[in-house]
Amino acid sequence: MAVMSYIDAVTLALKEEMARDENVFVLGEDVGVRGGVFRATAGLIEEYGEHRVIDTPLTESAIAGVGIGAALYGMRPVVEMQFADFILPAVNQIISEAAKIRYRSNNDWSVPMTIRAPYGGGVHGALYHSQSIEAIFSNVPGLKVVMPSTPYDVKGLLKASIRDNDPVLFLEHKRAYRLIKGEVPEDDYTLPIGKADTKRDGDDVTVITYGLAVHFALQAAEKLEREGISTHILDLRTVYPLDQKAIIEAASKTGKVLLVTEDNKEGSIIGEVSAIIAENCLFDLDAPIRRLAGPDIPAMPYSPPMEKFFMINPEKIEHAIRELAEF
Amino acid sequence: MAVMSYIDAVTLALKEEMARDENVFVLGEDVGVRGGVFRATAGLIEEYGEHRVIDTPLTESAIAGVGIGAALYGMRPVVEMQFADFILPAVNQIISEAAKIRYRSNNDWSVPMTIRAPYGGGVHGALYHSQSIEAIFSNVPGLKVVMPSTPYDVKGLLKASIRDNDPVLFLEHKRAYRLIKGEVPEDDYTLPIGKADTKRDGDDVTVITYGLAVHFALQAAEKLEREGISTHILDLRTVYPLDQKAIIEAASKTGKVLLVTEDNKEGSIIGEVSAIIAENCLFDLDAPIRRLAGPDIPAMPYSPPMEKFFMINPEKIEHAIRELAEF
Amino acid sequence: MAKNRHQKLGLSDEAVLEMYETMLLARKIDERMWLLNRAGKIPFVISCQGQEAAQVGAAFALDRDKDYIAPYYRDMGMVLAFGMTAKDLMLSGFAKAEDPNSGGRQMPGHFGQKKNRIMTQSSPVTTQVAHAVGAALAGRMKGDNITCLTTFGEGSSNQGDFHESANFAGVHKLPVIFMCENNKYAISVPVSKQLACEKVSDRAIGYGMFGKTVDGNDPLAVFEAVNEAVERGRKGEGPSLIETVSYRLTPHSSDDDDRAYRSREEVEEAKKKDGVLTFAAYLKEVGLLDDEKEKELNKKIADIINEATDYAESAPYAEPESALKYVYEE
Amino acid sequence: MAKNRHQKLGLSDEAVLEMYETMLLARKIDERMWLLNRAGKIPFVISCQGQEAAQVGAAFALDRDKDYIAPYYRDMGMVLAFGMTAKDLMLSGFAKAEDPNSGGRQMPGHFGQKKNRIMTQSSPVTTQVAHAVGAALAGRMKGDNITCLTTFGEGSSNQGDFHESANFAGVHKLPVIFMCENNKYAISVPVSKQLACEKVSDRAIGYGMFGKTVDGNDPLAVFEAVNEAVERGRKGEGPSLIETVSYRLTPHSSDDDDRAYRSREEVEEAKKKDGVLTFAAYLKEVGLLDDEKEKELNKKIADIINEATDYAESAPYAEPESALKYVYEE
Ligand SMILES: Cc1ncc(C[n+]2csc(CCOP(=O)(O)OP(=O)(O)O)c2C)c(N)n1
Ligand SMILES: Cc1ncc(C[n+]2csc(CCOP(=O)(O)OP(=O)(O)O)c2C)c(N)n1
Ligand SMILES: [Mg+2]
Ligand SMILES: [Mg+2]
Repeated sequence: MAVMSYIDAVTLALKEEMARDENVFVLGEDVGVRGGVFRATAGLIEEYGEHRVIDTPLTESAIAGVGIGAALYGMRPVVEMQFADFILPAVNQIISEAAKIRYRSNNDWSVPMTIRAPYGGGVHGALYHSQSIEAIFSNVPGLKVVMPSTPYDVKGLLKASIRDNDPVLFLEHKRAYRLIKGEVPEDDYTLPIGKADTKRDGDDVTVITYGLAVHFALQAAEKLEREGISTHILDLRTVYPLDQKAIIEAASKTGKVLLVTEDNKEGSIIGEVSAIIAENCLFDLDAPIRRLAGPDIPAMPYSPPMEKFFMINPEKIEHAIRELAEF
Repeated sequence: MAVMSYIDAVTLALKEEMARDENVFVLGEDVGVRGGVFRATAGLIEEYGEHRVIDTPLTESAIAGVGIGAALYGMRPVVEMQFADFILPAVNQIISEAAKIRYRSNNDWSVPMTIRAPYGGGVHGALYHSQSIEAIFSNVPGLKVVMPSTPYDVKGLLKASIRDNDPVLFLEHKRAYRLIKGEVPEDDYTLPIGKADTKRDGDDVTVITYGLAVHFALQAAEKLEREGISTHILDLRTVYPLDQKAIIEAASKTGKVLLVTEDNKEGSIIGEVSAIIAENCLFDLDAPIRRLAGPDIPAMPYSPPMEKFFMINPEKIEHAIRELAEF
Repeated sequence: MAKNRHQKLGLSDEAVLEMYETMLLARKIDERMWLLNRAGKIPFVISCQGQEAAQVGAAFALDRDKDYIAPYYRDMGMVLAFGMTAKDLMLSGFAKAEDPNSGGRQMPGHFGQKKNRIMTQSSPVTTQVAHAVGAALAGRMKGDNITCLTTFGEGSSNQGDFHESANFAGVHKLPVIFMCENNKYAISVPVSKQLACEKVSDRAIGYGMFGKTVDGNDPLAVFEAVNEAVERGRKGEGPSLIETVSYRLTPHSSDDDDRAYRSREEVEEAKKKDGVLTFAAYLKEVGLLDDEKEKELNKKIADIINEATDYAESAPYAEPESALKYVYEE
Repeated sequence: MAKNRHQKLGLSDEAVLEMYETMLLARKIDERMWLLNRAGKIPFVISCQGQEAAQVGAAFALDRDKDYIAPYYRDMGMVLAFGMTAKDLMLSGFAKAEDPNSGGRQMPGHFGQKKNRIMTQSSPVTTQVAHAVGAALAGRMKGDNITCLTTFGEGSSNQGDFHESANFAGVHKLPVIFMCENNKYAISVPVSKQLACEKVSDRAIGYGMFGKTVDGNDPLAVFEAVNEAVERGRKGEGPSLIETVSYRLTPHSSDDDDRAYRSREEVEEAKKKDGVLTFAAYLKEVGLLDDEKEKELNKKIADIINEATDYAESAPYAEPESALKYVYEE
């Protein structure tokens, strides 16, 4: 098994899927000659040519819409949105079209399309290069929203997304791209979309989170272990539709739940996680369901002190777990 | 006090605000000569002329964007989206621009704009003329989302929205337009944005909801009263940002909470309501927090049996309240 | 006898008669739908009336066994030409389970049928334009020599999706035909308040594509323009923008009342140029149609529509719980 | 001596010298920012280099005490001409509390300053184009006789918002100037993969507006075209689309490496036409500038930039908790 970075796992999955199935192709802004502004598609145009690695005009709605049309025709487009923040002009194509096509055509047509987009903060990206945008898409039946935290999950879930016969929004944390490294098997594996994953077993407090915050939670848990506090960590991996069973089990296990997201608090997807718990295993709880999230301000500012103030980090999580443990 | 329909309260509020402040103007598709496809702007062009009641080209993103530009200049535009479903092409202008302008300019610029849109189902509108779209906008700091249930609230809240110095998304339930009638004072009053309202006092079960479902809940409550079940009904009125204090009080009061929305269940705004309760008054609860919502399918179908299957109605609410009461 | 125009275009007598029959069938189904709506039997109608000539003329210029269409809600003439039947359309009008477009899930006018390469449509206007471009791109990648034609109203030609899609097709020189059915109104808004250009086809040059405006009441003129566009596409010369100018003869939909915003005189004036009438006159002039044949044709169409209506009316709705199906692959 | 072109345009000697000074100031601030970035002192730069001539030429054609601009991230030359200072720009580069654009909340290049009628910008491209149209509409409603100019790149001219906004302005005959600064690239994507039209101004006819393509390295040519557009707008003849063609002399931003997608020869070739150089040459030819004066000017500008840099570097950041302010009116 090779150790690789989160972004290299993206590239590897794309390469392997393009080799496996000639219907898979990539389109987006700067994905070709430039290999993507983060270099996630580096090397693809050299390997597969510009008819399968398409530099598009600067038009997100058309990128999504053209992808949909190609998918309707039988291809498996993998669309890149350069930054998740810039997916917003494509919302109509994604929500009104991609997500509703199977349903509205009574199963006659389908859209096997993957939309990749780098999201998340902590990269001096300011208001429009730092946002978490999953909540906008996490009330859209017909769509799946995948947000992996490790290189291993990236490879397995991106391959699964590309092979899925429905549209998948695949969100990659841009701070994780080079920060997070991990072992990735060489073989061709997929991981199930819609399944959460226990990233650490513990008894005192359950943390449910996703994306980069999984790593912050793991760091906090390690530290707390030395104090005798045992933390259970569930990584949602797919944030829509949620893995209700795994959430209920993880919450019931310790009876003390901390939900963590990097998104603004109100209306984030952890509200739904909380509601699932409150609906299904309320009497297993020994403490209020605690949420740790970004403040309710438009997005994180550029200036370093303000950005830091916004971001989730291991210390904030550690503090919240300790409070819950002591509750 | 005159008894009038929900839609007439919309028209009245628009008329009065246009008379009060010459900076208020209306723009949208068919709002002028046609008076709106629902006739919400009927009579305005005759009274205020086509420079203040503007029939725009069929371009939602430009309608929102031009409204923003006019607001930056010092006007108070009231934008109509013909159907809430068709607001999606304007999401970028609303979320990236209107909602973030005060913040990103460090209070230098502001966007006093109201966006009105008819939403909701039960009108044979099928997938694209029936949707609840509030969840998309209920994770957007800088924006306010108002969803009144009665003609009285419509008038007071629409006037407050137009006078607000920040962007407000004002969602009108299209089935309520002519179905719901109520008393509306003749005088010039406003109601506070961000405040929920108790629509009925009760002791056994708390229902928290908004929009048309408030009326369904009231009907159910009346029926249940005869069985000796006393229902407390809180109308959220503003769904973003939520009135946390009122939610906590209402939930604590009975200890049994039913949350109702017409939206798809997963990711709807009642998930956030549940999370607020689970975070703040968990130990006041005597039953799991129950949610009643539309199924997680793209939107309600056209065929009457399937539409009915989707829609919330008094019977479904009654059933859920009774179950909770008996818990 | 008048000048025979269709032979010069390579259209046989049978072909133009079939064109006329398709136009007339569309018109008559549409008229029946209004009756059913006014009788309270179907909740909604949105009409093709006034645009059948453009729709059918265009469809006949395509390879109807191979090419793809991404039509819009008025294109009943076009989908009939592409293989949808009166029964299919009536099933959709009545929202019955057997409706091939959506199983009764969508309103009528939201066409889609994979077996006939009619791409599925939604209500938000102009989204389909991008799908046509994507299908053309995919067709080229797969080495299929196909053309995609997509239609939309003149109001919809102002949506961002039109611009982005046209530009994409222009850059990639894709065989897409963008056909704008200009019927002078977008609900109540006249074209003068929608567009500041003289012709919608003036926009073609901005995408480096071929553009042409033709009389949308004349199926032969539309056939000719679309035919030229098809050939350009096949030769690798890229997309075209064709504008067909006619008039919306009905209110916007069964929910609209057009008396609020346009005069009866204007509508009556437009009816004189109605393509269904003028094309019948042409066929008579060139000796392909006479009163007798016309009567027979009307009878045949009435029978088809009656049968379709009866069938659809008595067909079952989908089960309520079936609303839960097909959100994702099953 | 060479032909004096500026007098014919109604520009005084002082005016063209001020234009040059503004261009040079922009260039030098930009160069300093790269140095600061490479020294690890500021995290990000996005450049005006190669577009100063167009920006300043356009600004000088406006009424800088009355008109509104909705610029894009490269428009340092334009905002300087509209009253923003070197200090303001450096405060933004260092993300300090006093930055008038955003108080350090936004990246540099996201201009906005109400007192100078510079409308606030975001990162998603082309949204500002609609705001300019809205401001022009509002200006007319209030009876103010103003012009709004908005800028964007040639890649951004493909966004739906450009099309919808241009159409809106065309229909309402609003005094808006849409100025496309065509610098041949959108990050790595060359114009040939962005657009299929020959000139961006070919799109004007589709909105019934005046269109013109000019040399973006020549501030006088840009001044002339924008001036004509301003006059049209004031006379009620509606909006204009002006394309200024030049070249992006730097990588897209400090995060980019342009060697991956364009040759050094191409860049060197373009540098020969650099407007800052060619305009200096013109001023020398007409006797308004000589080596001595140029040296003085450079000295003056260096002093301004040094002072601005020192000030900004030592200025305080906003308090962390101040991030919570101004979400809504307070
Ligand atoms: C995005 C969007 N906005 C608004 C509507 C509501 N609407 C339906 S049809 C229509 C007018 C369309 O006019 P045009 O494009 O000229 O087509 P026509 O109906 O005249 O054939 C409008 C505004 C819609 N369906 N989609
Ligand atoms: C909606 C949106 N999509 C993508 C981006 C990322 N992006 C920033 S600048 C740029 C290229 C812009 O090119 P052009 O419009 O030609 O302007 P230039 O930078 O060349 O001046 C891209 C793709 C963005 N800012 N906004
Ligand atoms: Mg029309
Ligand atoms: Mg460019």
